[in-house]
Amino acid sequence: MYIEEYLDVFISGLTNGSVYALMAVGLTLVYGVSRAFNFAYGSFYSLGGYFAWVLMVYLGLSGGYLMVLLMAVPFLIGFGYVTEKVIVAPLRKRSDWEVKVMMITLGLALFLDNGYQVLFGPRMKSLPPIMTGAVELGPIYIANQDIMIFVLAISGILAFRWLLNNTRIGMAVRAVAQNPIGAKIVGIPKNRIFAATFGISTVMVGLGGILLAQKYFISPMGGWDILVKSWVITAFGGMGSIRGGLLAAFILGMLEAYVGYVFGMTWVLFALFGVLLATLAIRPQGLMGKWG
Amino acid sequence: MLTIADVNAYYDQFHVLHDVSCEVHEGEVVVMLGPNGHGKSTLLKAVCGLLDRVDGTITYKGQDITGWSTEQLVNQGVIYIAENRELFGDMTVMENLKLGAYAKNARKKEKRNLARVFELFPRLAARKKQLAATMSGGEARMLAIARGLMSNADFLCIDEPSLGLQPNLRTEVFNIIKEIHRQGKSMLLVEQNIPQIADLADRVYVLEEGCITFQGSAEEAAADDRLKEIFLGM
Amino acid sequence: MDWKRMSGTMALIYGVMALMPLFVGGTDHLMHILIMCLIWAVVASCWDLIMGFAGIFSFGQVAFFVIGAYASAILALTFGIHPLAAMVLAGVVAAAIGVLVALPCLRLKGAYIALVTFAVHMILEPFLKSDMGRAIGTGGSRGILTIPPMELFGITFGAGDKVAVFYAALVLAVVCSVIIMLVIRSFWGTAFLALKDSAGFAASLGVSAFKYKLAVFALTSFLTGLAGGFYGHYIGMLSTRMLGIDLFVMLMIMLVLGGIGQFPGAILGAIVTVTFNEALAPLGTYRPMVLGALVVVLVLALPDGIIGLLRNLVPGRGAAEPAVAESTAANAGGQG
Amino acid sequence: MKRIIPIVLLLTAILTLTGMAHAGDVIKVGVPLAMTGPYTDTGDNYWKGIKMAIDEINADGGLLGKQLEPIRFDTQEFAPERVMQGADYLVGQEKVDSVHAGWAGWGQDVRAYGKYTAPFFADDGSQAAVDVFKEDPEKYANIFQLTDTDINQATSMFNVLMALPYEYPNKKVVIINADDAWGTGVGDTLETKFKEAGWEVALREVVPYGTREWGPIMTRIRRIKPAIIHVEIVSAPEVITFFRQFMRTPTDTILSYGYSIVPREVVETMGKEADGLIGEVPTAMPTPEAPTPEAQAWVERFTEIWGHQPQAGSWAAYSGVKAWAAAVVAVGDEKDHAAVNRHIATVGYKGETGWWKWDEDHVMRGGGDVPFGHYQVQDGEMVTIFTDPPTRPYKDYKFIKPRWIK
Repeated sequence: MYIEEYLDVFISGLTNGSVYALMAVGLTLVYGVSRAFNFAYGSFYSLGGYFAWVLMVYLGLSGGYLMVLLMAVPFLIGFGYVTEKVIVAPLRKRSDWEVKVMMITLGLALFLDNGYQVLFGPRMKSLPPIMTGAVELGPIYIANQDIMIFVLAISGILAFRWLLNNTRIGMAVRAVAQNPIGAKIVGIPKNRIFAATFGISTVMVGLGGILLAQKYFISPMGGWDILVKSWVITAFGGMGSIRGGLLAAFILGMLEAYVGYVFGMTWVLFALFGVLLATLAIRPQGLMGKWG
Repeated sequence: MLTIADVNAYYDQFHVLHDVSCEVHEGEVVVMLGPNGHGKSTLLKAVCGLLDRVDGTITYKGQDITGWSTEQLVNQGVIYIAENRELFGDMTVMENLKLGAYAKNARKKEKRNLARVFELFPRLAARKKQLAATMSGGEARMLAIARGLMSNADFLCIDEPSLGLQPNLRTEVFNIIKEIHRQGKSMLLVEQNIPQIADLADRVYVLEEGCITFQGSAEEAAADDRLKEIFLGM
Repeated sequence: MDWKRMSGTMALIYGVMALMPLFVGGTDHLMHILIMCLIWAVVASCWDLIMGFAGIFSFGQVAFFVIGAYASAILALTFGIHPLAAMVLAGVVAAAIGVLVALPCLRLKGAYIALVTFAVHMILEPFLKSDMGRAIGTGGSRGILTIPPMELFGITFGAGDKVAVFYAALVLAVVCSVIIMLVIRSFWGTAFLALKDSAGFAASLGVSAFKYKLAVFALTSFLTGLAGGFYGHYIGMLSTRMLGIDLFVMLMIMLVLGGIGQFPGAILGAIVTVTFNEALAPLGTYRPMVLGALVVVLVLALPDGIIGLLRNLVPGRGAAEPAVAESTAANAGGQG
Repeated sequence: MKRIIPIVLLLTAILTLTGMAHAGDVIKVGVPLAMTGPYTDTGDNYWKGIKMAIDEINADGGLLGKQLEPIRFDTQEFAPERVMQGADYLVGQEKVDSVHAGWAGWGQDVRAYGKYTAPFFADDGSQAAVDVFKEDPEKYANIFQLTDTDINQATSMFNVLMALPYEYPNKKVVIINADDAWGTGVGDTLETKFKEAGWEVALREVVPYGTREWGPIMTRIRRIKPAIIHVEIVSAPEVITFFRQFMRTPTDTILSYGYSIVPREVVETMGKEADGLIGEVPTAMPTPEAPTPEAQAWVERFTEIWGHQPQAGSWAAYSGVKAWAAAVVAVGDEKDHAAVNRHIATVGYKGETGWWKWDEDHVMRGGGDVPFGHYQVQDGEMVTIFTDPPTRPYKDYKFIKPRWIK
C-alpha cells in the first residue's frame, strides 16, 4: 500500500472539491430560486479571470489579490444583475421560457467567449501566484497556493452561507426558493430577487475564476469545462439544494482524483457521468434535491 | 376603506368573478361567505394583486389600486393571508416572522410588531426556532396570521382562517382575529361557514357562482333562514 | 397551426428549395450550403419535435446525428452493406441508443434530462477516440476518411455530383418532415400538448406519458441517425470534430429562429441559419461573436421565431390563435 | 408566406455577389485556417507566415506582374463538412490558384482539395493524410505537405533523446499525450520505439485537452521515478500546469515536450523557469542563430513585422507560398495547375536554408536543408541543440543538464 500516495491524492481531491463547491453552489442557487439554467455560467468564470488579469497585469495596479477581490465583487454582482434583468427576466412570461433561457444564455456564452478572444487574443493569460512555497509534512507536500485556494474557496462558501442565513436579502432569496407564492404574499419583489440571485451566482463563479486563473490560466473557451462540471455537481447533489451541491462537489472532486490516480485520466469523464447516471437512476432528484 | 366595483376576474382561462361589487369600511370586519369554488378566494387574490387579469376598479383609501403588484399593496398596508398558509417550510418561526416584515414600511416597526405578535400568539413565542414545516395545522395557521401582522398592515384579507381546524382551535383563531380587530385593523374574511358570525362580523356578503347574492349586516345574515341553513351551521 | 397551413408552408419551402439548383446548380459551394440546409432541417425538426412538442429537454440531438453517421459508415465499410440499407440500419442503431438513454431520462425532470442527454454528447467523443471505438472501426482520433458514397439507379450520390445529392437530400427532408407532421397532427401531438400543459390532466385522459415519450425519443433518434448516415455518405469522411460546440450552437439557433414548437418553423430556421452563417463569413473572427449577439436579440425579439413573425405579417385563417400559453407560463418560477 | 421567396432569393444573391465583387489582374490565393474556436492560435501563426510571403511578393511587383490577393476562409473546428465547404468555396467558387493552409484536417483536407487541381499546401504532419494521398497519387497530385508525418517526427524525437549526452539513471519512460490524432500518433510511435530499445513504458496516459490538474499522475510519477517523461499536448495551459506541478517535487527525469514546446506562451509565461525542457519542431527555423545569413535575415524580418519570434508553422507556411510562387514563375502561367504541381514535386524550391524537396508522397520529409529542429529552453529562450536526421549537434549549442536533476 502507498498510504502517502493516497493522502497525496486525497489532498488533490479536497482542493478540487472546494473550488467546485464554490462554483457549483452559484449554479444551484439560481436554479433553485428561479428555475433558470444559465449556460453562460462558464463564461462568467472566464469573466472573473479576465477582470483580474486586466487589473493586475494589463493595468498593472498594485494592491494584489485583496484589491482585485474588493473590486471584482461589485463588478460581478452588477454584471450578473444586469444580465438577468436584460435578457432573462423578459423571457419569464413566455411559453417554453426554460428552453428559451437556456438558448439565450448559450447565445450570451458564444458572444462573451468570442468577445474575449477578439479583445484579449486566443492565447492564454496568466496571473501572478497568490502565494509561493509549500508545506512539507514528511512525504506529503502541499503547495501554499493550494492551501490558499482551499481557504479562500471555503471562506467564499461560508460568506455565502452567512449571507443566505443572516441577511434580509439572503432570507428573501431562500424564501423565493422555498415558496414563491408565499414570498410574493409578504411583498418580496420576486423579480429583483431573481436578478440578485443571478448577481450572487456570478460572484461565486467569477471568484472561482480568479482563484483558479493563477493556477490553471485563463483562455477564451476555458469556461466550458467549468460549466459542465458545475452542471454535473448540481444535478448530482440535487438541483437547488445547496447542501447537496456542497456534498456532491467534494465527492466528485475526490472521485476525479482517485479515478485519475488508479485508472488514468481518460476515465475521469466516464466515471463522473457513470456515477451521476447511477445516482439519478436510484434518486432522480439527486442526492439531496426535492422535486418541484 | 376598500371599494370593489364591477370586478371581473379570470383564473387561467376561466371567468370566475362576474361584476362583483362590495366594500369594507374603516375598522370593519366583513365576512364573505360562499360555497367552495365559487370565487371567494379569487376575490381576495384579485384585491391583493395575485391574479394576472382583473377588470373593474378596486380602490383603497381613495386610491385606485387596480393592477397594483402585491409588493406595492403590502407596502400600502394590504396583506393577504392564504388559506393554505404559504409558509416557508424550511425556515424557523422567527425567520418566517422576519420575512413578514420584508416590506419597506414594516421594517422600521419590526421590533414593536414582533413583541405584539408574540403577545397575541404566546404559542409562537415558545417555538421561535421550530421549522415551520414541522408545525401542526393550528400553529401553522397562527404563524400565517402572525406573519401577516408583521407587515404592519391596516387591512387584512384572510382566506378561510378556520379551514381544517379542530373546533377548539377554531375558537382560538377567531378569538385572536377578534383581538386583532379590537386593535383597529380592518378585515375582509372569507369563510365557508361561521357559526359565530354575529360575534365576529360587522357585515356579511354571500358569493355564489361568481356573483354577490346577499349583502347585509351580521344580524340580518343571522336572521336569514337560507343563510342560516347553508353557511352558518346553526 | 392548422393542417392545411402547415402542409402549405412546407410545400412552399421545399418547392422553392427544389427550384434552387436551376439557379445555382453549377456552383458546388452554394449547392453544398443548400444540401446542409436540408440535412440540418431534418435534425432541427426532430429536435423541435422532442423539445418543442413533447417538452423533453433533450440535448443529445448532435450526438444521435454523429452516432448515425458513424454507424452507417462503419456498416458500409466493414460489412459492405449498401449505403442506403446502412443508413436505415444506422437509424435503428441511433433509435436503440435513444431508447437506452430515454429509459433513465424519462424519470427525470427539465434540466436533469438536458444534462443526461448532453452527457451522451460529452462522452461520445472520448468513446469514439478510445480503444473501444477503434475496435468497432471509428478510426480513433483520425476519423473515417473513406466512406463510400451511395449509388442508386446508376447515379453516385457523392460529393462529386452535388445536384444529385441535393435531390436525394430533398427527398429525405420531405419524407422526414411529413412523418413529423403526421406525428404532430395525430393523437400523439394532442397527447403531447396535453402532457406539456398538465401531466395530471393528461393522465386522466389515459395518456401514458412514459410510452409516448419513449416513442418520440425513438422516432427522433431514428430520423436524426438517418440524416447522420446520409451526411457521412455524402461528405465521405467523418471525425469527432463534429462534436465541437459549434454545431450544437448552430442547431440551437435554428430552433430559436424557427420558433420552438412552431413546426415547420424549424425547417425555415435551418435554412435561414445556414445561409446567414455563410453570409456572416466575411466577418471572420467576429462572426461567432455577432452570431451570439444575434441569438440574444432574436430570442428577445421573436418569441415564436420566424414563423410567428410571418404569422403576424401575413394574417390568414389560422392567424388569430389566442396566446393561450401566456397564462400557463405566467407563474414563472412558481410551484417551488 | 409569399414573402419567403424574395427573402431566399435575396440571400442567395448576396452570397453569389460577395464572391464576384473582384476582378482585374490579380491572382487569388486561398487561405483556409481556423480563425475562431480552439485552434485560433495555431491558425494565427500560419497566417503570419502566409501574409508575410504575400506582402513580400506584392511589394516586389507581384507574381507574373499580378498582385496576389489572399481570400480567407474560417475552418473553425475542422468538422468534415466545414473542410469540404472550404475547398468548394475557395477553389470551386472563388477559383483560387493555390491554397495555403496549416493544420487543415489531418486527411480530410486531402480528400476535399484533391477533387481540384490548384496546388494545396498543408501542415498536417499526419500519417493519416499521407495514407489518403497514397490511395491515388494521380488524383491527389496537387496536395503538398509542408512537414513530415507524426510517425517520423516521433522517431526523430526518440533518436535525439537517445543521443543526448546524458547518462539515464534507469530505463523507465512515462508518455502522456493528448487524445487527438497528432498526440496519439506520436504517443504510439514513441511507445513502440522505447519498447524496441528495451525501455519500460511505466505509464502511458491519454488525456483530453483542458486537463489542468495533474496531481494524481504526479503521484504515480513520483513512485515510478522515470528517466524520461514525454508530454505531447500542443496547448500551453496543459503543459505549463504539468511542468509547475512536476517541479513541486521533481524526480531525476528528462522532460521532453516534443511539439508541445511550440506554443509561445510556454517560454513567454515561464521564462527561465522553463529552462531545461526539451522539444521538437519540424520544418524548423533554428534559433537563436539561423543556419544561414538569409535565414537569419528572415528571422529578423519576421520579428520586425510581427513583434515576436517566429513560431512553428510560420516559416513552413511562408515557404509554402514562396515555393508555389517560384513554380508559377518557372511555369509562366498560374492557371496551368498541373505544370505548377509537377514543378513543385520534381524541382522543389530553394529557400532561406537551402533546398526544399518533396518526396514521392508529396511530403516535405525532415532532413537535408530542412531538418527537424530539437530545442532546449536555455535562459528563457528556445535554443537549437540538435538537428535530425541525421542526428547531430547544432553549431556550438550544448545540452545542459536540467537544474532539477541531482
